[in-house]
Amino acid sequence: MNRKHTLALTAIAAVFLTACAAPMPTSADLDKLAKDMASRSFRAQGQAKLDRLEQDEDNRLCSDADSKGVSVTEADAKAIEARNLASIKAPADGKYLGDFKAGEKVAQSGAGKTWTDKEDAPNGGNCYNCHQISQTELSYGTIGPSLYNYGKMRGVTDPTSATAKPIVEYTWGKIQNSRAYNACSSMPRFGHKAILTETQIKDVMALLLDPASPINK
Amino acid sequence: MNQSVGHNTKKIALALSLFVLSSVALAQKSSTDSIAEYRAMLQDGNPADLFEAKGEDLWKKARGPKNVSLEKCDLGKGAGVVKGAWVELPRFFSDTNRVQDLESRLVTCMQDLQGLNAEEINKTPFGKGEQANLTALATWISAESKGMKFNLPQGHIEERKMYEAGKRLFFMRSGPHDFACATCHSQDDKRIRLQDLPNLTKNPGAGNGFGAWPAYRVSNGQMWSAQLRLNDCYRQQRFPYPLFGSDATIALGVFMGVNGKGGEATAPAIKR
Amino acid sequence: MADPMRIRAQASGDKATVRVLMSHEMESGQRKDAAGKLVPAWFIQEVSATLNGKPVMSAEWGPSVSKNPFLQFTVKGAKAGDKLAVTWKDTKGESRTDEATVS
Amino acid sequence: MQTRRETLKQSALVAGMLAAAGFPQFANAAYNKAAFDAKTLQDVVKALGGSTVAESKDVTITGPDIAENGAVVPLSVATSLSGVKQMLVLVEKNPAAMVAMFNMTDSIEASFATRAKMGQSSDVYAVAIMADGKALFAKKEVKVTLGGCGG
Repeated sequence: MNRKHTLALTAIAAVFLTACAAPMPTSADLDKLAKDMASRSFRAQGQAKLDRLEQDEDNRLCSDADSKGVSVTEADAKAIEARNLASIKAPADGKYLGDFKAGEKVAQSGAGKTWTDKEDAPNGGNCYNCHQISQTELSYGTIGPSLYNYGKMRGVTDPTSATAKPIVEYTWGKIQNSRAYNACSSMPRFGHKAILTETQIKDVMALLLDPASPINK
Repeated sequence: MNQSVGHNTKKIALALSLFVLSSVALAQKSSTDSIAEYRAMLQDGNPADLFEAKGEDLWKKARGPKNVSLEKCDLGKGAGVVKGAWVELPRFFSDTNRVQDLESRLVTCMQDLQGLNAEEINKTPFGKGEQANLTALATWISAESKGMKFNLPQGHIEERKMYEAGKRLFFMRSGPHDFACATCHSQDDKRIRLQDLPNLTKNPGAGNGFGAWPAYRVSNGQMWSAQLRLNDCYRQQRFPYPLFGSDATIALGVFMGVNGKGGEATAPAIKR
Repeated sequence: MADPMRIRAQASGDKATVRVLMSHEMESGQRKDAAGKLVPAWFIQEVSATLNGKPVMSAEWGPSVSKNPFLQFTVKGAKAGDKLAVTWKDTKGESRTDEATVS
Repeated sequence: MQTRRETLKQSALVAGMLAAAGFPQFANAAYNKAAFDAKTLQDVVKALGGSTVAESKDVTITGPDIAENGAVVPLSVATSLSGVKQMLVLVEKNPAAMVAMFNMTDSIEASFATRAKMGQSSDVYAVAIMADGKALFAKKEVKVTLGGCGG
């Protein structure tokens, strides 16, 4: 059946099914309906301004696929990953790891960027919301994989060594911008979207990769 | 010889790691069980009862500039019909020509019947003045449908359009954290911290999740309406502030409620 | 005036289980408000119950009873139709009494 | 069936009557401030005029092993012993230890349930103050966790 016929048939069916009612709008019209609805249903509050409703192209593609229950096309996925990868910068001083104790604090905190948060207060990493990390913290989420023994399981004994370099760089990149490696990852892009500072990211890196970190014991 | 030692060491290491893994799993299971036990202990004596009683009184009491009660309010099943109304909301109302949820419909009644100012009520912060009354009313009205099955109408085209819009809003990733409702609520058996996350795209999650609010929150001792529950989701999603009774919040209600069709209404529940 | 209590009194055998929910802030005096100021203590201090007018139970509470308090106790010799009344009095001197019929 | 509204009206009436009678059940009640200010089990017992303090299998405390929220921790205290004067609920690490004190009469059982706020993980106690001044207790640990997303 060609497209023209299908359309004609659908229109007829719609007339019969809904009697006098208007037919259901097309998917594209419904996209617009939802967008217009969003734009008139919110107001700015605190630091949460209305520009937060404007999706970037990555979010638009991922949301569209999600709502249809499919994955983004391979071409879109590659494009998303490529442009997010390009945003990742190595630490200016070449040091990837900070203080694991400070990293635990960042991982514990779910604060930051909501309309009730102060703009100048430090943001949290929300890590425990989705991941198991330290074995002593029982209150952890399961949306992401467990990160307990993250460095140890990957054989990191000296994070500055050449053998550890690939995993150190990957972890750095993943926290900076998760979509460089997984186009529609659910994980926030902590560096790219300026949620965490470079120091905070280094501290979380230490929590995950420092052999002295309690999670690698 | 050397090889054999290496082999044994490996074996021991494996045994040890299995031991660590299983003890982690055991500890986890017991903490999850303990939390379930804690929640069960709270079921008897839900302070939502206090709000329910207040809501029933408010429904029957003559109030507002017109000094009338809400007993003639049409919640979708005819004037004054309360039982079963909540499990069919949000739905289309021809007098307002829009799809309304319980709370926005109550505001319509408070304006039309009692002469209260809808715009004022919509602007009032949650838990204050008429908003506190609205939450109490919603608590009682939902309780009158307790145990009934969700059956939101989808016969009107506006109801179907709201479902489709709600679906798109549910999956809309945006804001600094790229979060959508779906980030937390589109998979089975997930947790945020220790909190179980209902999958709101299908049952049983949709019925359980959508069907539990209004609920009493033990963390702050407040009664939370469905609108406030959504409002706080959007806060944690790092979105801007959703307007009370706005179409986006109602569309999400339609999406969750329709997905929860056949699920049992448990509101008013008691929640963390 | 404070909102009413919810009292359920259920007889079983020769005794009745009484469950009470009270509407009260139960401010501990330890909490700070949004502006960082200490919220003054304000909580239910005395609770008592009568069965058909005769005192059966009295209690003293501190500030660490939870907001919107729940209380359960068991009255001996209570039967269906009996009147069970509960009274609370808070640190501001405000009080409230509600009554339920044992079922 | 009585509607809630009618119950309310009645309650208001009862309240009026009791007020007129001057709350007879409160006539002798003097709030024991010292006991509610005490920091430890021993000091609470002392403030109530008790003597020795001992653990007892005849006293029970029921509560969750883990509380998802410290704002509401359900606790039950009970004893099968006779000759009980008062039943107490204590949270050791709260700023003041005693949560509630129930005065026994012949008309009630020595079994009470309430809900307590807990600032942190702590031992919780059920204490029975006996007519002879002895304080018998049972204790258990309740862990308080952070349940939500912490935002």
